Amino acid sequence: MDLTRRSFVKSIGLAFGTSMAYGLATQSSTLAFADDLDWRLVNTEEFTNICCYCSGGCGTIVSVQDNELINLEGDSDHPINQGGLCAKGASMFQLRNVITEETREVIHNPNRKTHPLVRRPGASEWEQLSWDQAILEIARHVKETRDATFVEQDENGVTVNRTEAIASLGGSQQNCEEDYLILKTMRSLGVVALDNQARV
Amino acid sequence: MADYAIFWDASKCTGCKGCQSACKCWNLLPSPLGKNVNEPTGSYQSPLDLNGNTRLLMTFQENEVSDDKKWGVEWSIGRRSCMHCVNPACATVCPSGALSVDEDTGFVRVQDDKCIGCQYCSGVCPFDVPRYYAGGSRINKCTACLDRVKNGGAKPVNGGTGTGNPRYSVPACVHTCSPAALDFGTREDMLAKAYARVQFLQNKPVNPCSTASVYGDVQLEGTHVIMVLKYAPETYGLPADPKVGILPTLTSWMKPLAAFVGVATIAGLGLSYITGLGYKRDTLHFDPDTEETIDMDTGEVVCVGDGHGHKIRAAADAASDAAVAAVATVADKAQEGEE
Amino acid sequence: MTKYIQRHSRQTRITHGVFISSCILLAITGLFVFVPPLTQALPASVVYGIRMAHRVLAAIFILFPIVSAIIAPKGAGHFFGKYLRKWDKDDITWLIRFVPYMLGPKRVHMPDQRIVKSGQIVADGMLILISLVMIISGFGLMFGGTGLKSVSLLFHDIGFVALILFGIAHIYLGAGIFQPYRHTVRLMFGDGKVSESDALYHWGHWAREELSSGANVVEKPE
Amino acid sequence: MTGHWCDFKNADVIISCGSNNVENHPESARWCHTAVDNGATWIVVDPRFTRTAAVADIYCPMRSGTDITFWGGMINYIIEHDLWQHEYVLNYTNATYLINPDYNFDVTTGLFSGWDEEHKKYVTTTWGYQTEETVAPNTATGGAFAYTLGEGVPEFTPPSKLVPKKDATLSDPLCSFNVFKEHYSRYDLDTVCNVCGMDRETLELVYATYASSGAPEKSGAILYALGQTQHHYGSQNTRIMSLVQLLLGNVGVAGGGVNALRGEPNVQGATDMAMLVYDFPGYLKWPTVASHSTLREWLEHETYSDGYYVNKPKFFISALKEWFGDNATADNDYGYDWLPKIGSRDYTTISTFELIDEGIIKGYFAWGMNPMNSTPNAKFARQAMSKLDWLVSVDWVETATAAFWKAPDLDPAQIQTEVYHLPAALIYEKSGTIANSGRWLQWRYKALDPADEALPDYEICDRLWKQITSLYTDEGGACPEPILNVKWDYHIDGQIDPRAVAMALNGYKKQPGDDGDWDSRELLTTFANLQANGTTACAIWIYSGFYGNSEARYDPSQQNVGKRSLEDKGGLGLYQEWAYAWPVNRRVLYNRASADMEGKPWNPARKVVEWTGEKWDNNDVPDFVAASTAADGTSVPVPPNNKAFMMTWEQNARFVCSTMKDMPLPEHYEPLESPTDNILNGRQNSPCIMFADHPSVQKGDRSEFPIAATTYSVVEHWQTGAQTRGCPVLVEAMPDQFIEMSVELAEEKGIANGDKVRVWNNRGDVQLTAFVTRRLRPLQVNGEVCHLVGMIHHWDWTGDYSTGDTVNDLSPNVGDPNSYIPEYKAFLVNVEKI
Repeated sequence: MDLTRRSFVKSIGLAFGTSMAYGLATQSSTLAFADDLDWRLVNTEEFTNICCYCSGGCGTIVSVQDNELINLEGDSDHPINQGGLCAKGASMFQLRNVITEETREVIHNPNRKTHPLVRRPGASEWEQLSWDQAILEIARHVKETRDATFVEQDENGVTVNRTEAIASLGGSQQNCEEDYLILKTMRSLGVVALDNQARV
Repeated sequence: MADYAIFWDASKCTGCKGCQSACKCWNLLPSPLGKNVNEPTGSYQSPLDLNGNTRLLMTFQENEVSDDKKWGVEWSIGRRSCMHCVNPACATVCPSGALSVDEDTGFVRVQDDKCIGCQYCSGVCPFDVPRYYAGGSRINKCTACLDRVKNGGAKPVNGGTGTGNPRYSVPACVHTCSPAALDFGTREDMLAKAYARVQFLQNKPVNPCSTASVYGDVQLEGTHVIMVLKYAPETYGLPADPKVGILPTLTSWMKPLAAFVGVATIAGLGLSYITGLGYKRDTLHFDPDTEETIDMDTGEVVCVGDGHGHKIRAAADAASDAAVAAVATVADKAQEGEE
Repeated sequence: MTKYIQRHSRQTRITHGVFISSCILLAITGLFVFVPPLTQALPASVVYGIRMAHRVLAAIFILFPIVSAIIAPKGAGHFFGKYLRKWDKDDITWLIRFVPYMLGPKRVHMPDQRIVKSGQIVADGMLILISLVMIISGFGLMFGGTGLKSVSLLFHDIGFVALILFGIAHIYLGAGIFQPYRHTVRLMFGDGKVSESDALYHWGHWAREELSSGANVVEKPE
Repeated sequence: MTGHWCDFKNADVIISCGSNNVENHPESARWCHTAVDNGATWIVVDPRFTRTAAVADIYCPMRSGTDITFWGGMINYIIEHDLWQHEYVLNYTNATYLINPDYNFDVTTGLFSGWDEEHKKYVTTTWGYQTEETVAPNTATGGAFAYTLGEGVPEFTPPSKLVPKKDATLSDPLCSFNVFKEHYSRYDLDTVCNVCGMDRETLELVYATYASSGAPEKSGAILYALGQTQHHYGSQNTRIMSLVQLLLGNVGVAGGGVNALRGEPNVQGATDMAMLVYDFPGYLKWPTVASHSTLREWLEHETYSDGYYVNKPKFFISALKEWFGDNATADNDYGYDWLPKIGSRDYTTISTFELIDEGIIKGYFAWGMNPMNSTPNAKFARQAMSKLDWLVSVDWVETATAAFWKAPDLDPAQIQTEVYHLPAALIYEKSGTIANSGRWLQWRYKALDPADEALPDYEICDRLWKQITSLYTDEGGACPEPILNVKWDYHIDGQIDPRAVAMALNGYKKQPGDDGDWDSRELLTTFANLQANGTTACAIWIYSGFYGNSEARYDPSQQNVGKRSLEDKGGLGLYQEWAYAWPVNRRVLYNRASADMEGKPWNPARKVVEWTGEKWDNNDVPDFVAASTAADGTSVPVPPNNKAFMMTWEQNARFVCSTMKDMPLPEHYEPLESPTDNILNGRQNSPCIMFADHPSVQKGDRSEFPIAATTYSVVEHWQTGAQTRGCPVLVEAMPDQFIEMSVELAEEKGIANGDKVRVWNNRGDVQLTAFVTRRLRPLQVNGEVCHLVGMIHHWDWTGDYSTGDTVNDLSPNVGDPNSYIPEYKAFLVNVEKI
């Protein structure tokens, strides 16, 4: 298993060329340039991904160094977009990182909320809580609601095994594998009110 | 060295602003982070003009036309950024060397750490492009992503040859252009592409565009941004006949003038020095009592009194008294003011 | 024993020294800005250093004379007051003869002069004027909008050209490189005293008045 | 999409109708431009002169909501001018089939035959065919249903085929084609102009230009999006485009197709994966009480009598096997009864808010979705939302849904809902498969760890599932069997892993007792290997083969989904070796129709498939039976026939059809709120309009709200704006929500460009910035001036950088009976300067 995991990681690198080697190969010429020609993508690793906006399926290349995002742009090898990305796609970098106005520093986008939060009934602010606590509380809610509303057979005696009291919405932002897990979770709980963004 | 150019085709540009966005993301240029601080513009264009953090901007202008078949409107979607003049006025006046013509490509390079924030370039640019970035006291304008163009490693996009290097070899805006309205290659190739495109647009069987033209070939002796326009240049915010003002010319004369004046002065003084060599002056002495000025080497009395038949003492006293009185008054007033 | 007249106070000499040092350094640092190829050859950090030095020097250039004038308002008044005198026939004659004199000091004889020569009024006046132009246009460059900047730039450049002309001429004469002006360097860079003979040669009228009053006259061994 | 993005370049005519594609699918511009460079003409039909119109060749305005009239007029024009493709229509469609003699459309009442006034729905039998003969299912060896007799296959009776009567001469007026022709004869040019509001000259130019693609060697592509679908007859809008394409022979060819430009990155995948009330993965049906109370009933109801769907039971049983693993056996109907059955109530998005309001729904999960912004009548929806007991929002940012209690018109102290925000990983912070609009499955590689505590959705789901199952294991509860019998083995090295799920989606040979063993299973390479006897497991049959390389099962780059070769056999931009297009890597659906009855391509330069006289020589994977297996096991080529649409039981495409709930042929009705009367028939709205009688709809009248409104997106923002309003560069590029209006309307209302205006109707009241533009002009509709305004809808009260009012407070919560899509695109408002 270990071996295959490693080869998995390696293949990502091989498939699209880690710019590590590239960085080393071009280091000498890079140094020859003045400051404004400094190359930002030295010693970065590159991964392909697909844009998160419309369903064009445009390819992107994500450049990473020390587990931080350095650059994101269109994949010029991709047959559909050939490197192109629209205003939204070209700004996917900013979903994670933004640039400060005063000092032009790269920081994590403060608009993103990266901790589990809860709003208690009647409260006017969020509270932070741990993942374990959040999952436990949600599982409790699910179980209580399901147990209170679960119907095994309808009025005609047909086995229906459903709860109408829980709804699940979404799926178009997730990957297919995630959709399957969400679908399976919800349907197995007996959820019938399951829908996604197909209409918005 | 070769001469490169960015190609932009208004007939393909959809105004998606991918370039505007990619420019900022690649060059790490900030956008306002405050809440609701961007003013609504009443247009698809935003911000309304280039600024210290915006090097590239899509412009939108609606033109009313009489042809009803076209729904009475032409929509000029333009690209506003540095045109990278073949003879850039900005680089001529730039006092610090921050703006210069890159010899490998012909683009107007920006070394913004050399910029002294003088903004002379802003004053002379016929396209009103360079903007001041107050946060760093520096000028901000399109660099043609020379970092990518000169370092980049891979394949070009949109049919152009790029610089022949592999990936990232074209500016970020060109790379991201979804409708392939932007391209990058040698200026010669891009010009040929532009003229061919204009031919195509003018002769299309459906919706021919008789007003299509190439911009950037003859204007200002040429630019390194070659544009294909569908409508009149003014509708894209471009001057039909861009001109560099008189100031850069005058300013450019100053350097040779300074050199000439410097050399002439030194030469004149040199001549003076030579003629003055060996000059020897007799020692003079003044006898206050007789008021005679005497050449001590010859013993000759050179002059008596002030040489104009006046006594010296009386005049001197009067003059110095007056001077002292005047100064004292001024000084007193100054002190009063301070208190 | 030779008589000397005390022409410039120590404060005047220090003020002048600092002022012209900053002026020369401003010209040099400015030259790097004026001639872009010089800067292009330098690393950015050096250019930045030069640019900052130019600003610091400009501050000294402007502030030092002002501070000096505040410390000694009387002396400042005296210093500038002497340029505001009436002109007489000798002054005109001196100016007319100036160029021939520069090229033939042995043959051309100059008329006696008062505390400052008419030529000095013109030359020093020009230097003061150029300084003002440089200061004002400098402020224009630093704080003006793009339009003002362009105009300021032109004036800063013109000022620089004028400075080359008058500055070098001033050094040539003031430093006593010109043969007849030997020893004048000590007036600003020495003890501020002028010998009786030199004083009578350069500023005849003034020298005789000083020697008559004797207030500023000292005698020193040869 | 029946084709794919790169295929647009092969078109001779492109028509963007109901799609502002260069803005909302910017990458399409490259391919449309390429077509135009090659000589194509690009038409835009839209209520507004959009950025797409700015780059296209012909612009034709139309009133929002009148698409069926526009297309109906085109059908009439094509038939009148005999521009339709005869060989294609007569052979590959049901043109010659005879329709039930009781079929009727009554223009005065606007009703088709079969209307049941009591239940407010159609009985669709009169829309069907006359039957020639009934053929019993063939269960003999080699027959289509032979497999049903195998061991382990659940017992059910396969359907008999009702062979329809046909008239190849088209002389019978009940021929599907004649009924169709007759139906659209009312849609003449002047009527169309009157209803839609364009001028006749432009309309004729558009019709003539587009109809030119009816020449056999020409292809025309229709690009559409939500402009077509978001109407209460949106499904019929899409259907009528299909009819036009069939008439012109544009389905199945390169550069043709009915191309739905889908709006969300993985809406295709989510739809494939059945994240919809009535769907089961792979476009199968989720069990309902009405038609599927038992497994047997499901199989009998869903299995087709002919065509590829004779195999449906194989797909369904394999999916159940994957769902429940070893717990699914032939004896327990493969766990079928554990699946929840849908009753008579509807649960689609619009309905959920009614159900919350009624207290039926108490808990709510929003997975990367933001209904508080995007749902129609959003004001009603957020008031309903406060009645929930609990709400979980899984997202990158604080959406309006997560923060509904912060809405300006709600008081948090009065809201007892417990709300959780769970931070999700960004797309480049996790791995997985995504399906684009062209059905290409592509792998996303994780580039870096999620920021702070964010987690991928799959991990959040896994944690939640484990917690729930452990509660049920420890404490018991209501009917724990459906939960505890689920196979949940998607872990590699003890960690939840999308690669394990990918293998489950792809399918594998199932050995008893091998649940959780991903190391040795034999992955399937095609759904042709699926069995209905429990020996194969496959979560979604259409994906089978996308991740089928057993040699490198943990390496996505060695799977079909990870392919990155730019080889393009045939030069049509099919890129067969790039990623994987479901099904079976087919790039152009219905590609049999790209060739004539002899199997020769209509256009040799655009060969997709070709019969050489001996065998099929293809550039794409054939979408028809190209070979059969002989008794000795060898593959024998099947010569060309007319079965070009093998996913229907007829194996032909349909003009008149009986499978839609609301109409056998698309007919024009006005939007719920319309500025004018329906002049094409006697009924204002479709009789099957959904939810119109809900009190929350508060229908507005044109006397009070005389201005027609529509909503749309801009390229700078996306959907509810939760993501894009979080990107400073996009906020800067489009900082505020606007309403576009004509110069004429602005003058009438005293509004100047850039003014703040109030827009309101019975449902809501919002403030927007006015864009006064020449790109919108008043239309002449039924002899009267009709003003139209358009609004973007990407704002709400959340986000650090830009906030605004919620435009969906205005849109009506009524919908389409087939797809339940809301009518966002046409309603009434009034406007005034603030």
